[in-house]
Amino acid sequence: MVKEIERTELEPTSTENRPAEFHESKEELHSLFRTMSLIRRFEDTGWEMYTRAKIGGYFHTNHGEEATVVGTICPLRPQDWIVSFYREHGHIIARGTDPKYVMAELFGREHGVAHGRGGSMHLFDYSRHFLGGYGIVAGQMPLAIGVGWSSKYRGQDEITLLLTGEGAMANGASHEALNMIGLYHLPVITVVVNNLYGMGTTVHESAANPEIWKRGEMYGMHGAQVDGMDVMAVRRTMQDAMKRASNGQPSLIEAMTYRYRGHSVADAARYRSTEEVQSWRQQDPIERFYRQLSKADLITEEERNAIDESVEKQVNAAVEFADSDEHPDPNGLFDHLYVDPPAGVSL
Amino acid sequence: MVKEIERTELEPTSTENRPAEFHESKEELHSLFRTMSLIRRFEDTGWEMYTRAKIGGYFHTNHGEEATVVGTICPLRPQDWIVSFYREHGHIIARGTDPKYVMAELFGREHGVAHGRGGSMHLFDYSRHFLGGYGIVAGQMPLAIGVGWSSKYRGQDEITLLLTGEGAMANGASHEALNMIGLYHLPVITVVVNNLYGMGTTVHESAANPEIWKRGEMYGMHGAQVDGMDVMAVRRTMQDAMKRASNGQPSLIEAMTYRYRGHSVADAARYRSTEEVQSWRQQDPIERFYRQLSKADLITEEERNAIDESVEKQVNAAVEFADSDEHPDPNGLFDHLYVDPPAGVSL
Amino acid sequence: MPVITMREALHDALREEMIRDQNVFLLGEEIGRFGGSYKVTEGLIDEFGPERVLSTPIAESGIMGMATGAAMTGLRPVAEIMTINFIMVGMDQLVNNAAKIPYMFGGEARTPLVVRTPSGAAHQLTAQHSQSLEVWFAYVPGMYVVAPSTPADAKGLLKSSIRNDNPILFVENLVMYNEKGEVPEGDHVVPIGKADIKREGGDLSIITYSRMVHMALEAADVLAEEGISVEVVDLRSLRPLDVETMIASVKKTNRALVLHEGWYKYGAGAEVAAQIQEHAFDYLDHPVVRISGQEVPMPYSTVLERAAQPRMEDVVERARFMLGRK
Amino acid sequence: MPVITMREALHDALREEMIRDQNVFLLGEEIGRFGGSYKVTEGLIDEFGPERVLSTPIAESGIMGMATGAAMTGLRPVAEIMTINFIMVGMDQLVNNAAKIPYMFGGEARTPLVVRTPSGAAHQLTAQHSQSLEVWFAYVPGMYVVAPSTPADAKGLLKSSIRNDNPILFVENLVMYNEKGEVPEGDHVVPIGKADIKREGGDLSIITYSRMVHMALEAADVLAEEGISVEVVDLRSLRPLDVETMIASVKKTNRALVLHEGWYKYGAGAEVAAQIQEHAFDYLDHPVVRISGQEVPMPYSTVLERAAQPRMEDVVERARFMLGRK
Ligand SMILES: Cc1ncc(C[n+]2csc(CCOP(=O)(O)OP(=O)(O)O)c2C)c(N)n1
Ligand SMILES: Cc1ncc(C[n+]2csc(CCOP(=O)(O)OP(=O)(O)O)c2C)c(N)n1
Ligand SMILES: [Mg+2]
Ligand SMILES: [Mg+2]
Repeated sequence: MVKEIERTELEPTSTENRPAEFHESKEELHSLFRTMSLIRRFEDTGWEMYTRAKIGGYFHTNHGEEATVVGTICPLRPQDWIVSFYREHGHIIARGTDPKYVMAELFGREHGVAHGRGGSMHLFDYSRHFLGGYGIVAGQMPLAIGVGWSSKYRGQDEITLLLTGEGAMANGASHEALNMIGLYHLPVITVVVNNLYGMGTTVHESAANPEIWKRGEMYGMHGAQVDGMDVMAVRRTMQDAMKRASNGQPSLIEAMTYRYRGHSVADAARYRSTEEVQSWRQQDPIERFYRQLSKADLITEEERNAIDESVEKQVNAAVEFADSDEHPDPNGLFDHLYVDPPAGVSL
Repeated sequence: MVKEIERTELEPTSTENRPAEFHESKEELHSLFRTMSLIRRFEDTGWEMYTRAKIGGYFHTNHGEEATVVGTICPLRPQDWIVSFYREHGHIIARGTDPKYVMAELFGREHGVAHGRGGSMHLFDYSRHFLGGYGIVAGQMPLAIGVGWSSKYRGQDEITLLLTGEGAMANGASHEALNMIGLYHLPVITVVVNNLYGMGTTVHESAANPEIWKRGEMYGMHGAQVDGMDVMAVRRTMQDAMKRASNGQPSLIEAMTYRYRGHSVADAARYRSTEEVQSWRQQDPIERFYRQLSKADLITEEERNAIDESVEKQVNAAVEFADSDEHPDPNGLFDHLYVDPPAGVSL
Repeated sequence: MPVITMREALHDALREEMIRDQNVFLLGEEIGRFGGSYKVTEGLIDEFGPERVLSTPIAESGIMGMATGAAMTGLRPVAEIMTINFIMVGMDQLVNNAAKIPYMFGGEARTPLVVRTPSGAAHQLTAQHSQSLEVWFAYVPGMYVVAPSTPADAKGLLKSSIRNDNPILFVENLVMYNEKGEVPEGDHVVPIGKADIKREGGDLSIITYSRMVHMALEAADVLAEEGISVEVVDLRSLRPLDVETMIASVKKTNRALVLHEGWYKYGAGAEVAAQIQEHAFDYLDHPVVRISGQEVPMPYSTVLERAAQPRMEDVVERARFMLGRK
Repeated sequence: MPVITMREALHDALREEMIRDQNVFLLGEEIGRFGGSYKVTEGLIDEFGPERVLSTPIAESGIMGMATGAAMTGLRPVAEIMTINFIMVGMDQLVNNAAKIPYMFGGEARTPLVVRTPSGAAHQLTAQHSQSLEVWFAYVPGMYVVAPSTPADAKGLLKSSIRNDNPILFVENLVMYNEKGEVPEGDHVVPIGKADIKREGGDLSIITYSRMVHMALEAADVLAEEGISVEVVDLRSLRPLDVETMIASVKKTNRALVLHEGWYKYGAGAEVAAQIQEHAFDYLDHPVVRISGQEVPMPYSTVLERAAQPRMEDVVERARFMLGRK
């Protein structure tokens, strides 16, 4: 029953077969590479911790999507905002939140980023303007109207990055959000992480017209499609969109990528073939970036090994922190529910 | 504060300034003309009855939209379905339901088309496959997915006409409906009655991209815009769409028209200028059709007068019928709520 | 004290809070040039401009999501949902986002916002436009649901709501905008979560809110002539629910009648009745009686519409019966 | 009698009704090749093809609207909403269309459809994925809300629901799909609207539905050892509500405890408690007691999640207390 997945034709933004031309400092490039490696490692370890029952609930990883994650989030400035969805471990890490607080959240502990209340789908870091992961498909999208509006209202030079899956684009909330973002010329960049599937459903089974970036026009936005396995291509597309956003033109970016694992830990992903997965793994975003960098003499094997070791250490330390952190106090069950609730009434 | 309304550029489908070429029989043309006149008269009288408190609730009329109504509905075959919204007096009349049962519904009487339960916004005639008027903006649209699907499922050659306002196109339900109609190649023709306003809001204030017909592409549909003040143009566009629908290609038709009166009886429409209203009234769809017909020697003044008299009589008879019809029995308050409810339990 | 309409009271509250706090802004359908479907916001766009009085497309998810996102980033949005009947198409944003964000992010985020919306049935508006759905939101921890019955309460509670840091559904009533009442001058504020005794009495407590408060008061007048002394408890908010005040009343009168628009089963009256039997069981001389709308989608016909709505005569009759008068 | 799981019972009911009636078709997210999020529809696409087992986009308004439109034109759709938490984004179609169409068009249209959806909390799924929202739909005249607790009831009620001509919300439970039970062979049908006494007893009635029936039965076992005889009334549907059966039980035991997942105030238990005090006031030796989930969005931490859910120990303790035992 499984349909052959058509690979969408990409704009020629891929740097794979071009001589890489980097205008960035080596330091910056290493930092991007490190962040991608850190996310990969974090997800690997998280998955393992899940199988060891240290983590529960739904658990969706960014395996395979690291270029899209890092390419869209790392260019942001401190004042910029992010509104994300449940597949967001990598998003908050790319934003700079210490993985130990993220891991503590996955472990459901008091010093997790949501104090153990949120878990995998509901990571949050206000200090980094990371406004959370949300679990209702497309439900996060209308929030971005308000965040973008708020920047304009307060007269601040802030951009909002709205992240969503491609499956979410069939939902009505996506339409209302994008129409209003376009209508009000809000400084919002919507990135559709098109990993080709929403659970077991291909984009060809969920969208009458699967070329999602083309919807930009209908929403009064600039539309672009980018090879989401190429971090530098994503980054450039994002930087262009940021320039436009600051001038009051929102963008809709469709990043073509792939999730290596099932939809969540619970999904064996039998709806797709091993060959399909393998063909995507062959253009692994981390390996590909490594090849680009090393072709341009911007990274050595030793440097890479050092990075790998350092992220391994960091993630192990995160696990240690999480595992030794305290559980929330059950007497605090009603904490955070209301601000200043009135006394003596039934809430 | 009132923005000048930009008139959307129309496709050159208007027959106003071309020598009219009619391929239809005089009888057929007169029937279209008569239906438009009947609707106008019905709305005039309904409005009057409302001011005399014979009718209550919300009351939205098709004044000015007669060409769009008749041009889209009259070409339908008996087996075709209609899903409409609250501004639908003309829709059900164009479909052939006897105005007296429609008027009785507006009067809230037992022999009204919804037995006095529905009123102006909820007209219904299953025998004519008129599946109702609905009051939640865009809320009728998802129903059309199911009606179209049902025709396909039952293997019947039926087309569904889905009618909606342009304001509704900002709502998420429109997106879900159109995407699914396109995705499943359903025999559904969606007609957006673009009367330029949703209550006091112009389409430029509600749509990031106000060219609504262009959304066809994103929904895998044929998109077309038509001069909704020209009944023959609308009719041709509709007939083309019907051919495509039978071949499994849905269409999105945007009919450019204007409502002469306020949004409902309660709305004085102060948000638009008298000049604007006047300029639209100058291309009144009934007068325009009359001029076309008479230029082509297809109607005489006497014939027109006879038609006017006959519709007047018909509408007066409808009022008489409605006014003498009985009120529903208050003991029947729970009738129609459930089919075969179980006895002895609290429903 | 000046006598003003409910509409004016609400309008003044909005205006005063907008003057008081630059972060307060309004959004909703037709609230600008059109003046609001029920004209509550009339004139505000002229005073505050289209950025602070934003007329939106017909997109209730968009509106309530926008309000939530703006609230998370420092603004204090007041959204108008044209009527509560349209809230379903956007309620996910209110229930799954606005009400849960503070808790599910462990207190790291706040969503101070107000959603104003008229509820109730009237004027033959029929099935899809005559609903009382506030009880759904009262079910949701994280929400407040406020529902005033007088211009004074409307003004005072709306001001409190706008200043409050929690997400609030502020329920108005479709047919009360022209009702008049005295409203104290100055910065009149009414605390959220306190029920109000609208009339004192000793024989029977009628516990109610919003428009039905007035039906209760009318019934109390009729019953007073027969020597029955009715206490009318106006809940003013369904969440928080002021159990204390209502129980104190019932302990005094020993009889409770709950009255509201909307449907009977699983309606707001069920919770009130359940609370009363929980907390005043031994004080009750009679089971708690509930009077509500009939359990049908509201029909159009005037005859049927009348039959489907709660009636003052029924309140009087049931009250008599509870007191063994009949 | 064969022992099968809840999942199998539901699956078999769907399959048998699809064989029985060509007009029955299934629609919902991931119900085809993927087999359904909880695998209830597994294999059906192979047997019936993708037209009768339609996997849809993530569009809950689309799904429920499509079901309604199809039902109006002669089909008998069975829609799956992946979990009840996602129903808000589509509920307007169910409440304002499916439930109202028959009445508001004066009986000229019918909407025979079933929306299956799992409700309840478990497995650290957190705030947006751990809700019991069925009470909202039980409030709506025109709807039926059915919620079985055993494989036999699940099969029999699902078959009845598919054959029924009214719009039905069929509430499953997120964590019960692997629960086993005996299911009669053949065309096993259970009538909608009849509560079922799952255990007879004389001292106390526990009135409940869905998964909590099993907690009640467990508590009954514990209490039996202490000589307390508990009757467990499984409502099986919230609308129709079988007031008769539950009142008969309370008149016998003189004590009622209502137990459900979901939140306390304005929860389904409020209606049950209100009905009992209305119809069995003079039989009650104790106020009706309600036990439910705590009024918070469900937290992720295992410790907090446990604290937020109804606990068997609390049922036992409250029951003892009601009987003056400690
Ligand atoms: C409104 C709603 N419907 C259904 C679901 C169940 N669900 C969770 S994730 C998902 C797939 C989403 O796919 P996509 O948007 O492509 O994101 P991805 O998981 O691929 O990153 C579904 C159907 C949900 N959470 N919310
Ligand atoms: C979901 C929803 N929101 C708001 C309303 C109130 N309302 C009724 S009609 C209308 C305007 C609709 O405009 P349009 O779709 O252009 O249709 P028109 O009335 O112009 O024919 C609005 C806002 C509603 N009925 N439903
Ligand atoms: Mg995806
Ligand atoms: Mg319009």
